[in-house]
Amino acid sequence: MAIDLQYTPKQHALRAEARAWLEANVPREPLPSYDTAEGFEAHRHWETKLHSDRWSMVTWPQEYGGRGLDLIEWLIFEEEYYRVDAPGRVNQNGVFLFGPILMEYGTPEQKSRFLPRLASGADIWAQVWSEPQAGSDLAALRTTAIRDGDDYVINGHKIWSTRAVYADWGFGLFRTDGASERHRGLSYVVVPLRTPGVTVRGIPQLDGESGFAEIFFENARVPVANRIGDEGRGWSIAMATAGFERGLMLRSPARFQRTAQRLIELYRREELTRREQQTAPIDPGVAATVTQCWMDAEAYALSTYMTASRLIAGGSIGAEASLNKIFWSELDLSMHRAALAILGARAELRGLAGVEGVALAKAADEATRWMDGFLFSLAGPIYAGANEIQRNIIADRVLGMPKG
Amino acid sequence: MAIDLQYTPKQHALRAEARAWLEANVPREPLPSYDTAEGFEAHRHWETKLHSDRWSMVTWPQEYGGRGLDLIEWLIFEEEYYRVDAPGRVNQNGVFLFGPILMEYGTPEQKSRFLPRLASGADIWAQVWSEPQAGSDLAALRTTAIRDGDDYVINGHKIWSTRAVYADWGFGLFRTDGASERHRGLSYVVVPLRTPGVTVRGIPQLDGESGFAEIFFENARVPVANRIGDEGRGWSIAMATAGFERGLMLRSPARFQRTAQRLIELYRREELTRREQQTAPIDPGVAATVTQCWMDAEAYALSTYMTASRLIAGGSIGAEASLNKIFWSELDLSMHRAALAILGARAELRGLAGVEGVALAKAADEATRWMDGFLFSLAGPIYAGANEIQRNIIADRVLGMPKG
Amino acid sequence: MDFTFDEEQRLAAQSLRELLNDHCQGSDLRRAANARDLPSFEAACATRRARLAELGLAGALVPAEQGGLGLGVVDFVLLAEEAGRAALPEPLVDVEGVAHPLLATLGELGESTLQETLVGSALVLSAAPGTTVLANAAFAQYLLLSRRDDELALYRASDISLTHRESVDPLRRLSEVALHDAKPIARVTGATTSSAWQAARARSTVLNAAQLLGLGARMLEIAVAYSLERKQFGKAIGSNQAVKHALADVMVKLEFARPVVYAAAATLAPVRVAHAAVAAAEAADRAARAAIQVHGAMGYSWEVDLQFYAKRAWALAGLNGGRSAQFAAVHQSLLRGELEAQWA
Amino acid sequence: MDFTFDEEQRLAAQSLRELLNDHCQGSDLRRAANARDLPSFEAACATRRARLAELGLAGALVPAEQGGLGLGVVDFVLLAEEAGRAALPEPLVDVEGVAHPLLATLGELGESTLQETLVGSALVLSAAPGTTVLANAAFAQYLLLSRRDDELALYRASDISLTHRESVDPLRRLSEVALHDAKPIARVTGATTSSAWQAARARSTVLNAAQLLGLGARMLEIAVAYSLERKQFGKAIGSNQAVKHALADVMVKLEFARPVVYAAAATLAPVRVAHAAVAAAEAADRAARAAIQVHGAMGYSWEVDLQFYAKRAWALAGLNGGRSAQFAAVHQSLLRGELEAQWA
Repeated sequence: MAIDLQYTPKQHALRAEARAWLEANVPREPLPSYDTAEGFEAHRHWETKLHSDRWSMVTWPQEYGGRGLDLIEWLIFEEEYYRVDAPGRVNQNGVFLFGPILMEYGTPEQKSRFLPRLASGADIWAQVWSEPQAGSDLAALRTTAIRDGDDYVINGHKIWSTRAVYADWGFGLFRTDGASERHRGLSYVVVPLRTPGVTVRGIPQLDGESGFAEIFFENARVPVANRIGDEGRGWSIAMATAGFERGLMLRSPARFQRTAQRLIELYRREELTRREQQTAPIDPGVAATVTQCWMDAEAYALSTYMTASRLIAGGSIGAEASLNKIFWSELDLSMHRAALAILGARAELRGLAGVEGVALAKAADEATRWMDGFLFSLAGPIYAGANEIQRNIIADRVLGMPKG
Repeated sequence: MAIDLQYTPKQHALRAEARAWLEANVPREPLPSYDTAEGFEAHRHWETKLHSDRWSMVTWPQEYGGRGLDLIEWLIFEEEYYRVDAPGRVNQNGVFLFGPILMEYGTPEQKSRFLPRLASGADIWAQVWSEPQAGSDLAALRTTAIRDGDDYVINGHKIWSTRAVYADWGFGLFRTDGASERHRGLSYVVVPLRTPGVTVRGIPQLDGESGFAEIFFENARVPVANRIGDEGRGWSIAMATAGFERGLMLRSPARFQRTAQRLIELYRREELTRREQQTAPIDPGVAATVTQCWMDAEAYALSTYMTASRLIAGGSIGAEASLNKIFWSELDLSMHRAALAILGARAELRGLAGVEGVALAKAADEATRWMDGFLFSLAGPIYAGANEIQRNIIADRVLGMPKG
Repeated sequence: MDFTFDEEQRLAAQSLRELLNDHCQGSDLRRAANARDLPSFEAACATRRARLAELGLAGALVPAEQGGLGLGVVDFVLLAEEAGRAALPEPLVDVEGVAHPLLATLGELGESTLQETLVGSALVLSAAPGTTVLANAAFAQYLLLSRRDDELALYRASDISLTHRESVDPLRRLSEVALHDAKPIARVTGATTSSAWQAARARSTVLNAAQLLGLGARMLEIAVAYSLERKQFGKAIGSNQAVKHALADVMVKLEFARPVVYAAAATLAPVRVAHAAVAAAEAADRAARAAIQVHGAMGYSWEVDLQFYAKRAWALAGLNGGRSAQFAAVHQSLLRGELEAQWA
Repeated sequence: MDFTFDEEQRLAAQSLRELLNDHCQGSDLRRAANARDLPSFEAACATRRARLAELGLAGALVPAEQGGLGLGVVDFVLLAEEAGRAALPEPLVDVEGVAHPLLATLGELGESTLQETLVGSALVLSAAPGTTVLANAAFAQYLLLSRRDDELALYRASDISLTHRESVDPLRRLSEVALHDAKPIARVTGATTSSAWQAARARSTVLNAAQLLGLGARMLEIAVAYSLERKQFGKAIGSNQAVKHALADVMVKLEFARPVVYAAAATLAPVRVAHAAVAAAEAADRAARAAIQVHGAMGYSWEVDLQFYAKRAWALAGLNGGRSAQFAAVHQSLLRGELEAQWA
């Protein structure tokens, strides 16, 4: 069984099944942004729909509502998902980050309490990691959860929580030993976001919407039963979230291949227009970037298939998480910059979706999608560990270079 | 007198005079490399020729054989010099680095002893800075010149001395106080390279020739009169060499504009060939790079004219040395990479200059020139202070960021 | 050959910078950006508009015999840079750098309008033929618009259909422009008209490049300041080599775009103008990205002033065909063998 | 879908690596590079050539019924990578990856030559139509050469004019090739011939890409090792963030070129092959530049082994049209709308 890049009949069948279901069920019009109240509920509904046919968490075991797919099958599903521009996954933090942790570290009670509601979209989960003074440096966390009888009493200030504005629950690290420092004394705790003492405030982004939130805790009480894993073991549990699967699941190659395809479509359409209008062709720099982006999206996909194959064959993970992070974030930025360059003056227009009879509506919609993607891609090299930190990790851990 | 980018009649006249002289006197065939014995002497002869009509050091005062030109006039002369592909300046270390230092810090005796022979090409000068354990970090120098009566006795090991293989003299820093550390206790001393106790050994480069040399000192004696400036003041004298003029004089914008022009010629010629042969056009990445290189060479020239104007108007120098270093070295590398990409398989051929009737001769000559330029340009971001160090300087001294 | 600005040019820029230091800080921009409607936007800008009018820049590029100051683009380029530095919401560059001198080419036909707009009682803007969206048109009384290159037409804004459109930059009030059957109040045609449009486009391109330079420099300052203030792993993030080198590279880009923009302003040679647009857009974009990334997640939020400068830079980078079209213009010159003749 | 090499593929590569560890170190290369003439060059390489012959790779890609091993390009790609890692002077890739399987397409016409070269008593090389310079031709007894795409001709090397030419890579012995009136000993024409040339070119391109991967990985190792050893300002230069990040970026380039090269070897699809050539050349070039710069002035000298790998990388990057032509090929596919159909 040497290298064989042909899909098996089973894989073809899965693709066909996924394609048929998605084509029948994906909303015809894009849902409103999940960073609005209306859009959030529309996306929650979509999560429920996905779950009803076990498409919500295809890699989860069947007993928890999944299909027990392996990584390559998951890649195939993702390709189909992005092919039809299906909605973003509002519960991705729950599905890909919290769910697997819960399955591994949760008690049977915790699993039956949280997993079904997570799976069905009844609960949407936010991640609650960062604090104002601890960005990429999680060991500097200061928000405390101090034991008081059967409760933890939480005080402090979390920030940059994705989806937290409208989410139901959050998971994160809290300092359960107030006297501890750095990695010690942290515990992994889940917190309802609509409970006394918890104030959630959206942080408007460059695009004007609130994808992130700050969370203020003032004597918020949660039962000790909300702790996942042992007290003081939060750091190692959280680190289990930070590996390859996390990076892969949140940034599946299909997403970048789809963007590259849209970029090529934009490029070819523009070239056609210019030929018709007999104006100068698109500049060679942008032309080269578009080609390079297609190549890089392919390389990312091929690399993922190779890693997935190795994992399925029992291999283990090396530096892929850091390498992937650098590669996809720079690719994503590059694709969006190229698109904005092609759009030229149209790029600054904001969407007019639903405005009838406006000449600019289509151009403005397209510009908005690319500009929002660009703003989002600017954050790519920042969140989930700045690329500079990933480069340090590669140099220190893989190449064996000395710490600075 | 607002911004005026027209040349004055006097500047036009200078250009015309320089052009006429150069066209009449520049050797028809390129001289052999000055990193060979034969080529070195041919270049020394060219220095003498230049000097005979006061074109050797146009910015030097008239009393020392120069023309007392200002910086803008110098730029014009350089443009003409590169326009005709005149020979490289084998004595550039002497003319641009040591000469000015001597005029400022030398005694009348030293000036009359060294300047006329430097000016006429009778003495060719090498710089003798680096040591095996002190690359960009000159303060780590260890070669000693210890006073013994009226002599200094020199012991140690210098390396990466440009032109030293065939040069007559070297200038550099030596530790005259053996117990001193870092910047203190260094003196600026000139050393004859053909004297007992001095062994010069060429370092073959990637291109097989020896542009650099190692110099071993074993109890080499030079008179105290060979010290320029006060004992122990070598560091500040050397630093005076490291400023803007140095970077400018050694890397005049005309050189990069000429390379950009040759690159454009190569590009257009290749495009023409491909149109004739109906093969695919040059890839858009290289096309964009060629255009960008032209722009950057122009930007470098304009920037230099702006700085020169400001200096002539009595302004002072800011971060230009570091900014220029980064800019020209990356530009130079980029131009040569683009040329090699256009040459494709031809790029690996080595020169056949003078081989009659060989079909490949022209292609091989052209390839050799670009490949040698490429190898040289690879060193650009390294010597005269690695670009990473220049970036630190900009961040620390100009942007005011904290030391690491 | 003298590539330095004179005292007068530098003093004019200095005056504008001081005015904008007083009236165009982040808090001023934020107030305008938060305005819900046009009147409250205008109210938020009223003081600054009054101060700007007092500065005496009206008709800067209009010939003296038509009541202007008779200056050249090169005299105006540092002012445009200051406008960029401050992310000035007012169309100083579009009016004084572009529309007024264009209006002046209408001769007697536009004379009364020119006098009215020079004294500041009305605002005139222009848009190259084919434009469908125009910033600040909602504030203008007169518009120079045309469907064709060889026609220049002056309209009353009230005769034209203007519909508000959103820009990514909350301080650029865009209007979709539709001429329908509007009748111009003055109109000229012919070859000189098309060269007037070309000149206007060149001025607009080079002065926008100057604004981008100013924006880039401002974002670099903001990034440096933040890198000194923000601590991570116990030290200022600005002490990291990666941060230092990223910002040093921004400075390199800015400092080598600067002389290109100034030379373009001094010569208005087409290739230089296109080069200026490319270099300035690239430098400003690099500055925006580096600054946002230095700010970490903060750079992504509405709460930092950085956003105003970054968004302006993105908006301006697309004008007059955008960085890509200008790069293509330089490349076309290269293909036509025109680049070799730029010097001597 | 299984994107992993099997045990046999990995073991074959492992054997070659061990052989080259013993016989193709920097000192071995240096001995060959210092050889003044062809006989002393051959003497310097003799032991390694003998060991290579014993490895049993002859006819690796020749069908079993013609006496070969009947393997595919994907079975050979790791071997090519190892050849690159070691900057192997011998034309293992050119013979086993390209010429032998091409010779096999001559059928009966080339049968006796094939048998002679498979047992190692003679060397056969090939060069695509239009080639004027060929590496290692001076060592060959047979050459597959043609003036036209649809013609494949086998020559005795002694019937052809070969003139020694210098390469930037001292370990690549180049010959200028002139057919003049030489008569081939076998010759076929027609459409299948032109597809045989195309297949040979695809194999050559993808296996050169694999060599570039190996070269890049080797240069990265050398750079890391040097950065740990060399001290400046009192600490290993490898502790500088700028050095770390530069080398981390090289690793990113290499690791994302790798699957592209393997996929190209597995599918031989034209766009994948072109993509592989671009990605591997870019990664190797990046590795060469970073390694030379990490070495400081040392990287510029003949004395460090790094030069052998860098020069090989520059030479290979130009073959088969070079990085630029391969990039252009991908771009042309994009313009023709072919790229969207690569998956599913």
